Amino acid sequence: MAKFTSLKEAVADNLRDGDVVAFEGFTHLIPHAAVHEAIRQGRKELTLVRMTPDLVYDQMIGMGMAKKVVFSYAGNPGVGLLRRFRDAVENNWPHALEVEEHSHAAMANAYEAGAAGLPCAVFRGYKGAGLKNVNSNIREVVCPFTGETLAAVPSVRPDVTFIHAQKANRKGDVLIEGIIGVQKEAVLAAKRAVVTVEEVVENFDDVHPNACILPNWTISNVCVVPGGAHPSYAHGYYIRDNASYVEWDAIAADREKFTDWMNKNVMEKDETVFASRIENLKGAGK
Amino acid sequence: MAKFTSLKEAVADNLRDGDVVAFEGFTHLIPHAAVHEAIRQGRKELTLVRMTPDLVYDQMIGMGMAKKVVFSYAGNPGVGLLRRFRDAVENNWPHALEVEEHSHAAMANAYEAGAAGLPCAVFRGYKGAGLKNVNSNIREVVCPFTGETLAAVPSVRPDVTFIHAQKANRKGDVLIEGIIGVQKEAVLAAKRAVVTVEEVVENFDDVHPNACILPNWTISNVCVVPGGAHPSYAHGYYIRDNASYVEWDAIAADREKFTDWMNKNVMEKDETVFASRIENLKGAGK
Amino acid sequence: MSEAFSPDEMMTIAAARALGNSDICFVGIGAPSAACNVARLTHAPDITLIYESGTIGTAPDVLPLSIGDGELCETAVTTVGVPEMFRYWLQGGRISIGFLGAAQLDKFGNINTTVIGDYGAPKTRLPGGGGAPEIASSCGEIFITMKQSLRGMVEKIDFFTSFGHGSGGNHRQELGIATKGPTLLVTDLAVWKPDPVTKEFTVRSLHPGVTREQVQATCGWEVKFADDLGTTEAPSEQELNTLRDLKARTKAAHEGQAA
Amino acid sequence: MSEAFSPDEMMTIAAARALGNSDICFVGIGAPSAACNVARLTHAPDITLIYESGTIGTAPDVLPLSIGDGELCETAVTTVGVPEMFRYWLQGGRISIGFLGAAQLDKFGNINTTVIGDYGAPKTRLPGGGGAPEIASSCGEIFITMKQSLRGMVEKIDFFTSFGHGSGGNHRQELGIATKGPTLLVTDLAVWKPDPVTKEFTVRSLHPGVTREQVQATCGWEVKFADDLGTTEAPSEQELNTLRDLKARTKAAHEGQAA
Repeated sequence: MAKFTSLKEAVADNLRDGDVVAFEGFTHLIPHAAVHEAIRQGRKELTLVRMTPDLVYDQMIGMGMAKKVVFSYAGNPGVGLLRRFRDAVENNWPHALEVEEHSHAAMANAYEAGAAGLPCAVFRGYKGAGLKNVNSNIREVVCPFTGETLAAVPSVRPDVTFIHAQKANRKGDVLIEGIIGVQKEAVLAAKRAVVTVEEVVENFDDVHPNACILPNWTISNVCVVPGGAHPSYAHGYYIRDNASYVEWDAIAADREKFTDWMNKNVMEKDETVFASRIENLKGAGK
Repeated sequence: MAKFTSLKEAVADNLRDGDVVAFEGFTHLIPHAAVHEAIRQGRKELTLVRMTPDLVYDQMIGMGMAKKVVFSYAGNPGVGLLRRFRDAVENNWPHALEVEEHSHAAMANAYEAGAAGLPCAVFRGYKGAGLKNVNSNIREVVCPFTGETLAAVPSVRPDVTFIHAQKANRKGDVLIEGIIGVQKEAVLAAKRAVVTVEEVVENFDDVHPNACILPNWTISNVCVVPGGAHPSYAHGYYIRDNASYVEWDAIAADREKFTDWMNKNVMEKDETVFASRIENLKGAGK
Repeated sequence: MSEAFSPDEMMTIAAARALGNSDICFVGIGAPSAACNVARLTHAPDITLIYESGTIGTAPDVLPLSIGDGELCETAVTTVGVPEMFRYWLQGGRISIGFLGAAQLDKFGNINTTVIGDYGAPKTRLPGGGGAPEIASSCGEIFITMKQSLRGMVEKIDFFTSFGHGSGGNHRQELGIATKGPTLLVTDLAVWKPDPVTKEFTVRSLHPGVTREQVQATCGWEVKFADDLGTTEAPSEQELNTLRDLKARTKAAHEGQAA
Repeated sequence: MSEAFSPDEMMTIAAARALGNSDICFVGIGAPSAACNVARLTHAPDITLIYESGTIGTAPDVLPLSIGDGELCETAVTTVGVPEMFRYWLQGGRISIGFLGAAQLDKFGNINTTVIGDYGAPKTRLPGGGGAPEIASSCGEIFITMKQSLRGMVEKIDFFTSFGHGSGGNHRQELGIATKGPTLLVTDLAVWKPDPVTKEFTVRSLHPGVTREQVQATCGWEVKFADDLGTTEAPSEQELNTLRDLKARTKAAHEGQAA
């Protein structure tokens, strides 16, 4: 049953050194505030699972928190490469990084299978693809009816998943709207789940019956962190801060610049800073 | 791309003797009008797929249209048995009926796999269950990571699926709300799909972004048939006619009574009769 | 204190009492639906009720006739598709208690709702399993409610629609099933629980006024009674009123529709 | 009639022309997104654009920076979860055309966007495949757009991120892939199509003003030219205006946000 707590408390209660952790959100609703709190708490030896590692894992990898990353697209969407991730893979800085690489289809199916309580996901994929040769977690299953060879990957079962959502109600049920990505699956696949939200509303009586809602008994902690997705966005609250994504490229390109930026913008701040970061992005663009 | 046509035309264009056909709707939105039109057009040798055969398949079986039925629960929900189905299985009346019986989980997974373009569905099921011994379409697959034995069933891929939905917009996109069942999967799994709707609206601009919408290019025909789910219901339009479900038990119990009822209420009617059947059920109950 | 009550009412109320506030219940129609909603309206207001039609966290004011009545959706926290229901919520291991009824039941909690007689040429073709085969294996534990009869409680069921404890003992574990299986049987005459070792259903308490002989006379296997056999607590006034009000509201609503 | 235009503009417009009103396109970011939206705003108003973020039937007014910008959801017919996108819509075989870009491309349309150098110890770690491995095998056919360069168009790619025609001929069918694979390559210099038998990309038309030598000088394999080599039709005023207006709106929108 979801408890309402501060983000600091939620991270301390749920994220441990060595955990397999997913911070999910497909472009939309990326839980930046939760990642920054995890960075401040200095967790280590994490296995980071995420379809698109994006800025959040670039930051955690650069801060030396990751033992391994499980992913399907390690780019800065629309901008270019992830330079801290590259530096870790190419130069072992700040230390070596283990890589388990999949396709989007495989990762999406692996989350789905995790939510479904299955040990593996079965799908039609990786035909002729090189990843099969470098990832021993890509295997095969034969359809017992047609004989077709299908791909199989292990399901994703994180120790803990962090997501950002638009709203919780007073009971701690959580509503996700718009581009919903794999968040429902990432929460249901995990042992524990922490959700940061833009706001708490009285009830969801006026919400569509088939909207994406996570009941409170699927969630460990709910934390109210307005702006907690910035520079990603929260549909209906504020738009994507594309300029910050572009700026990240230069920041991450240089180890010293990166460290300075992390100190100034993450280590010396707390979760309350996010509300101010979205001031100029509310209701913009439309 | 969906065409707007009469139901008569849609059935004539899409349902052929010998087809594998699904008329879906899980308690809610059962496409009674489409079934009655299929009965009037006298299709034969059909393989009828449906999780809960319900009154609609009881009627088609009793009328001798079914060669085979693929299902998971052959009851009149909350009332009792399906007496025409029983008569066919127990006494071969009006002729012998082939039966492929699954669990709900298997059928739901089989529709899902059909929509996903897979040859089979893989899930954890049928452990210790007797259906494994009488249905050769229940097989096994071994997880290549854990060694766990999982169940496999062939995906459902109907030649044609019929569903009833609340609304279409002018472009032929279809909106389903409330208890959505397996309708999306049944449509996406099929080669052709016919949707009867309560009404056509200008657009779906005010609909929730994650509502269950089938784009017009997934549908063959859209037919406006107000009341087309009766005695099932259409959430937001009219409630379930529970009394009719109770009455069916007595009608179906007797071959002659059944035949009379079908003549009077189906053969001598057309699709326009459904609008009058829901007159007293609109806005009731709430 | 308590008024007269029927065996049916006792059965529903005894089942309701076994449910807790933090339970996530997969509800079937009939007695299970009444029991779950009585629990919700008495001692377990925060219980989560899930119907296989996809409605999660429902709080119906009247009992649905089918598992997919509109009331279930209108009062639900959310309504999902049926494939998601069976994959994420049932198979995902999120249900603590699944309720099953039975046409035939054996002493190890194995259930038949498929056929009487031979499967290929049945004497009576019953509706079949629906969700039961996977409810029986995926829910944390299984509660069974049924009225006792020699036809229903049999030495050997004609078909294994859903697996209980098989031939008893560790049979479930041997098949790789990790969940507990049937842990409670509530009939119109008694409350039964499986023996911890043999897994055979054993009568733990007789409903008020019921004798051992009555239980045995309506059960097709030789009944085992617990050494510390008790008497089921009679329905309280609150329990009885809650159940009767619910049934009255349900009757009024369903008849209203038929008009 | 037509004004001056850049090679980039020609590339986008030539790709746009290959799209029809009834196509269902799986759109990537960059040139594919521009081409698909130019098609939608000119000759193919009813084209269906799908982004892998789950947005189906989008009609963005400006080009998204990422595949999941809010504009895509706001203008979509519906927005589904990412597992559903990859299972029902891509794997389900409902996409007629998938657009891919490439860091490295070989003459059989095989694509590398994973690493330059050895996978275990790469010289350059690129973003990786994302949706590409299954886009390449599940879409009806694949269109590729890229700027020509010796670094990009190579004899042998370092990693098979996604499979095109493999080593040519019937290699796809031999692997059990039922879809057509790459059927079109539009670069900043030319339009290429695979040879019907060998499946090697062959230049079918040179963009206006481009020579064979320029195409060969920026391509790492020996280029084959069609016997009936043509010239790509120059962009019309409408095409050019549509593209430029779209880019201007996009620039204004994205800079506005940065302020």
